[in-house]
Amino acid sequence: MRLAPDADALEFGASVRELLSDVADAAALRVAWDDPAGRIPGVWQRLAEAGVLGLTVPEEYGGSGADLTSLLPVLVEVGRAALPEPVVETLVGAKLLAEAGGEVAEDWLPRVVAGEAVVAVQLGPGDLVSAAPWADLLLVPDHAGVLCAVPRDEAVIVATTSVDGGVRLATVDVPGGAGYALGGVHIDAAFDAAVVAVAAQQTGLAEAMVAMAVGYAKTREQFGAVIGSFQAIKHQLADAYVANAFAAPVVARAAWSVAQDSPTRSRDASHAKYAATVAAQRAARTALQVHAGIGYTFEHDLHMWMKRTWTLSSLWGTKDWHRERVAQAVLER
Amino acid sequence: MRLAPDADALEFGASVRELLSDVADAAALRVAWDDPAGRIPGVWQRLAEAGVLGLTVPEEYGGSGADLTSLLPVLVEVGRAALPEPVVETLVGAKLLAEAGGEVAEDWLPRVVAGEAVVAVQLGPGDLVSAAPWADLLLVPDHAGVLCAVPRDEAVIVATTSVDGGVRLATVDVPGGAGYALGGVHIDAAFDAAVVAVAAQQTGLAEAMVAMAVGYAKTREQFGAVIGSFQAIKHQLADAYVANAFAAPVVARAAWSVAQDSPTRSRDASHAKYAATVAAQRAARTALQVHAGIGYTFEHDLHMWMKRTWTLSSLWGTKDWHRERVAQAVLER
Amino acid sequence: MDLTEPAELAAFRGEAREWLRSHVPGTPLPSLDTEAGFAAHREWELEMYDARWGVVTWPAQYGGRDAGLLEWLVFEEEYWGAGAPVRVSQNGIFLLAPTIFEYGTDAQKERFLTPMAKAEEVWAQGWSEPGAGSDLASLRSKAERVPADASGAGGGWRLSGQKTWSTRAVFADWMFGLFRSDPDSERHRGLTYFLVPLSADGVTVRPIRQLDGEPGFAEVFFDSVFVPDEHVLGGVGEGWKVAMATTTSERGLTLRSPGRFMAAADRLVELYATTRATDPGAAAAARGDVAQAWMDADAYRLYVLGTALKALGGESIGAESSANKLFWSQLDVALHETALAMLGERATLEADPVAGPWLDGYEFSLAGPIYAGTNEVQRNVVAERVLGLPR
Amino acid sequence: MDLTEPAELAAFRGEAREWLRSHVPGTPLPSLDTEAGFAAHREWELEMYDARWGVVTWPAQYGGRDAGLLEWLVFEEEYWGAGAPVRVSQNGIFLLAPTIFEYGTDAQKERFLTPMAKAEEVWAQGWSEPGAGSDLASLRSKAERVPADASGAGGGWRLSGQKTWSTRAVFADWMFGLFRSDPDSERHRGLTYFLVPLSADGVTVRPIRQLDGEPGFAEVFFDSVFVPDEHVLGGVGEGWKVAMATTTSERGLTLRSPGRFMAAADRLVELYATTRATDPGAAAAARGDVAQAWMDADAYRLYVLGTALKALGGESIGAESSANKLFWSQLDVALHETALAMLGERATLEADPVAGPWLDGYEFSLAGPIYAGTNEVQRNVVAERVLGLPR
Repeated sequence: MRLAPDADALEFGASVRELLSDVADAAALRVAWDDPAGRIPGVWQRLAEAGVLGLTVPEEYGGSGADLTSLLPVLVEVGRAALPEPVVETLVGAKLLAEAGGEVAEDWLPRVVAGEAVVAVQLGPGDLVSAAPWADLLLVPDHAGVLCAVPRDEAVIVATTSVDGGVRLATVDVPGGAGYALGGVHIDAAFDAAVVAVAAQQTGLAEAMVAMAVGYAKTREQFGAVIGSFQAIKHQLADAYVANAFAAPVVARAAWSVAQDSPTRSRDASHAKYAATVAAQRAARTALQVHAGIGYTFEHDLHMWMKRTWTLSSLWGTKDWHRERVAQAVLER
Repeated sequence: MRLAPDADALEFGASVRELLSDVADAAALRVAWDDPAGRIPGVWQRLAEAGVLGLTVPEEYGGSGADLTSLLPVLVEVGRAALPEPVVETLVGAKLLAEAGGEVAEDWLPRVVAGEAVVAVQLGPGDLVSAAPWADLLLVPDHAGVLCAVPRDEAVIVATTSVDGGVRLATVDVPGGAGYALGGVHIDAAFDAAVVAVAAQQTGLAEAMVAMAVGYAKTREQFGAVIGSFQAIKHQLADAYVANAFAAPVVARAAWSVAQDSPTRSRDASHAKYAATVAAQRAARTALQVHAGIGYTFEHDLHMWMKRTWTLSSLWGTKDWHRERVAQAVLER
Repeated sequence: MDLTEPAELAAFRGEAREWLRSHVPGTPLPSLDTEAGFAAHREWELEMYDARWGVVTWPAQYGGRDAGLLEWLVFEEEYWGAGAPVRVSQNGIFLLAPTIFEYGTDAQKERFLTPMAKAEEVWAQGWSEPGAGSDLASLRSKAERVPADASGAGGGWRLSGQKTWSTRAVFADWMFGLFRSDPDSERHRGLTYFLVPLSADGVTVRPIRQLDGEPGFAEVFFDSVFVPDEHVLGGVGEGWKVAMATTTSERGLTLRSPGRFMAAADRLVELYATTRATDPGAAAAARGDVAQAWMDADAYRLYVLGTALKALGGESIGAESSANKLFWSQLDVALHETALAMLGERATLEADPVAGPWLDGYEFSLAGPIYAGTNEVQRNVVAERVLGLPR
Repeated sequence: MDLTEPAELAAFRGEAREWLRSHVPGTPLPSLDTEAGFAAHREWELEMYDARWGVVTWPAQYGGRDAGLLEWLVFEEEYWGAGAPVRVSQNGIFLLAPTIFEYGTDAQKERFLTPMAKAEEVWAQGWSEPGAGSDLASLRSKAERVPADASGAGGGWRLSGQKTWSTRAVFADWMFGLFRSDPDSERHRGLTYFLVPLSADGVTVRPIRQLDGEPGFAEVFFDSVFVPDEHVLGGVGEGWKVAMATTTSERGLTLRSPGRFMAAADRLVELYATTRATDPGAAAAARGDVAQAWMDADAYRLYVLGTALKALGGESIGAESSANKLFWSQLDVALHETALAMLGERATLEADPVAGPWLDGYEFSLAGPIYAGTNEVQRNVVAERVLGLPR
């Protein structure tokens, strides 16, 4: 038995971590936030070259056909870097395209793998489509509720602005006749996969924020001592660490349930999003309180991680929504 | 305007505090807990002589006819002392008897004032009647739901044991024809009055437990310092203090609303019980954590205050029940 | 006990409500963090001043109504209940003015109060420094003596150093703050309280963008800025004592009036009602928290009322202000978290007419546990001064 | 990643479940805190030992099954899931035994392990002292050298002092604990780990009634109690190092097996179902907390499983044990608070067939954040050893 990604997946995650610290550090993030496009030039291509964008794509289409458990380390790094790129949306969308197969898959998947096409998906509750303004292809339900693959120029995309400068949200409408109906796709499974992928990102975000706060607490002096020596600071950070340390295995188990399409897949996915959201929100609050004034500024990096925490908490189902889905599974059984 | 009991009420409360520290200290409490009767011999008489038992009784029956706001200081002291005596039940019952008037009032109220009769009441949700095993007269609904005055020998009292050695709980059944139906009584108002009276007791309990923990934290040494000098202890105690400091005015306002029979009477009473329960439970948890091992023993006094907190939290409506009653008033308006 | 509102107080409430109903801008003013918005807020203050609603607690001679604490609480309830603009002058009228009334010379009162009340002169605070946040007493900005000339004129001080987290400073005209006037002094000793024009030579204001990206506060650099003796408030070297008057009121009753939270709680109740129609699940999950937020706002209102009545009864208000700050700052964050939970996927949409204001409010609430003494410091104060635990 | 239970493990689970199903007492044993109950629990341990289910992780030669960590976790899940009795021997088999296996002489293994496993000899802990709780290193109970006679026999130690919070000590036969063998030593140095028969001359056991009124633990007084050299575990003066092996396992995986909390969470789910029928309002208010408690128990199970798999993979388990203790102790209290909230007015009825066990469980859970190192100490450990914050 093993409740952690395999060694090669961990290694791959480490390499992506290196790549991102290289091409997507906080400075690069700031540029992206100030840029109307909201993305870091070149990073998408680097992710493609690294093989990240083909992870969920079967080999016949040029990908590596990995399952969700192998994706976890990469997704944690995407979170740790607060990366403003549509990784989750594209990976989940690619999986759906592969399930649909046929022409649409042959047309699009190689381009996805090559980093030439971004995919956005609308699954589960809610009307907002994350990454839609960036997407070349949208997988969204038509008026009849059938999931369709819609090229961006055929869709009506109404973008809205989030406080998180590293995401792009929109509502998407599919005019009658537009797009291509997707058959043979597992929409609910895809939603659960997205939920777990986001939860993995959240644990990465939480790790990053706790690390930032610890670093600051080790250097900031008040009352003649570094504030990290005060119990009030220590205990807040310890609690934030513990919350995230216990969310991680829940996320890992959920990835396994998704990969195995286990009967508890949806319950486990919701548990993961709930636990990871609680942990990330706690890490954000704690990190801000430890940084105090400086953390409240736009100049300091922390706010980009906090705001990503806010968006990921609000999208793909809130923690209340997921807790209720767990309750349904556990209490109504 | 004044959001505190009047000076004479405060003075009276202070005198009761003195009386109780005299005749109902922790040592006396232990005796009562070990005694099957569960009460402190003589205290009831002393309370009668002090005029406590006549507070809600109109002067025509030998009482002082005070309103609930004037009772608050006394009730806080009853809580601070974790007093195992049916003060709230008797005061609320006496008020109902006075409202009913007539023979039953003339028969019983003078005896209540003289400390010769204990009254128990069944109002609001729940089947347990607090103090019933001690009561000479029970004010309980008959099978038709009409509130009746039932002498103890006419009622079927099935006592049950609580972990709190200072209370006595029972279910009470009124055989057909037994008792005397009470007319002209304000049952809902009486319930709200009882709820606020219990909330006042809870704030007294919380004050006592915080004070115990502070006293211990000032003397107990570990790691070469008194533990009260550690932030982890300071901050827990500060939070417990704050919770109770903000419950007290809520309880005072509720007493006013009851005394005035204000339209928000029930909402305010429930707010008081909710806030006071949260504060008392927090004080109990904090006091135990600060005392650690010694607080976990039966030898130490703390457990008697903790268990009173548990019973008062569970009786007269739980905090969830009261929060929902507030929600009804605030959200359904 | 008596909670009936006296007739005069009720009348005062009615008058305030009436005036606010007919004068509060129908559409929100532009953000205070923009030049245009700042100007618009100055105009609003002037409009209030002209109607003698700007500084109700001040003496009539300075444009106030000699209003007591209760009237002030009532006015604030009505003010926030009416959805009126944030107060651009608040540093001055709520924090500095009480200190001027207590320690100011007649000349200083004449010079500063009226322009402050009219918002012709908006004040910024100069407390924190990069190295002195929670530990304010470690501040190092210094004031060097400039002797008077032979004629006895020209005496004053040269200020050097840096202040930070100075709210409103980007567009403000003046700053009040502490400087170390005795170079050999340490901690709370040897500090002096100065009033400094931000237009003076040697003053550099660098805006700091806060969480929402707007320049809500600033760093202010002092490069041997001359300030005449007339701009010393209270005695030289008395700065800490003088400042405490302000920071006490800052942490005390006047920092966060209950009316603000009652208004927010009422908006939360409205949000719950609309959410129940659009997203019943989200409303059901939040129901308990909504009730709790409303109760906490109400509890805060009652606690402050009780404290005010005590103060009017001659009792002194001490560390209550720390308990106060802990309670309102936590309730404010929780209240907004509850709103964002109900807003679901819309929670971060800053342009959304419903979500936007809640998001702003949340960001603002996050500053509560930090400024005016972090909550960690406040818990120490409660533990040490109220509960008597050892330092 | 692979979470499929291997066939052998599943078989082991099946065998354990089967045996427990047919052997776990149908009616709960009398309380461990009574003489009769203690005896009944000894018999149950013996019955398990005879079926080789008493000490599954021990080597076969001592009555175990050489079970690995995973089998242990599985056994614990089945054990608590079957509603089996608490383990009277747990101090010995879970805390002392690992230390004996690591530091004990062959003679000590022969002498102590089997009687321990059969519960013929039940062990109590001797760590805390009145002046040494969280700060264990400040312990003062001392051991004075007794030299051997000319023949080299009779060498040993005389123990004096007082231990407290000694669980099970009222009815136990032996105690293991730390004593200061070097009078000039301080803190962690100069301590020695002793095995002491509670029947020895000079030992006085004073029962302490705990929260529930039962003598769950005791004070133990040592008035120059002689202990021969053979009862020193590990080297003289090595006590701290030896003890840490125990306290680490105490705080680590073996202190609170996840099976216990999963079983409690499942009972909570049942209570929710019955409450929904009898008191829908109480159930609705608790719904979220019930789901949360279940999730937390499941998260704890997964965290421990993950840690166990890491350990099996050769990684060392360090401060995980502190994070572990913080998590389970808090989840246990919250889980029981949720149950009591649903029980409403019945919450404190100790004789109530439904409420009684929940009340006992709540009282027991309240000890969690206190014993085996208070949670305050654990947070320090996590902050300092895991996050690297300064002492």
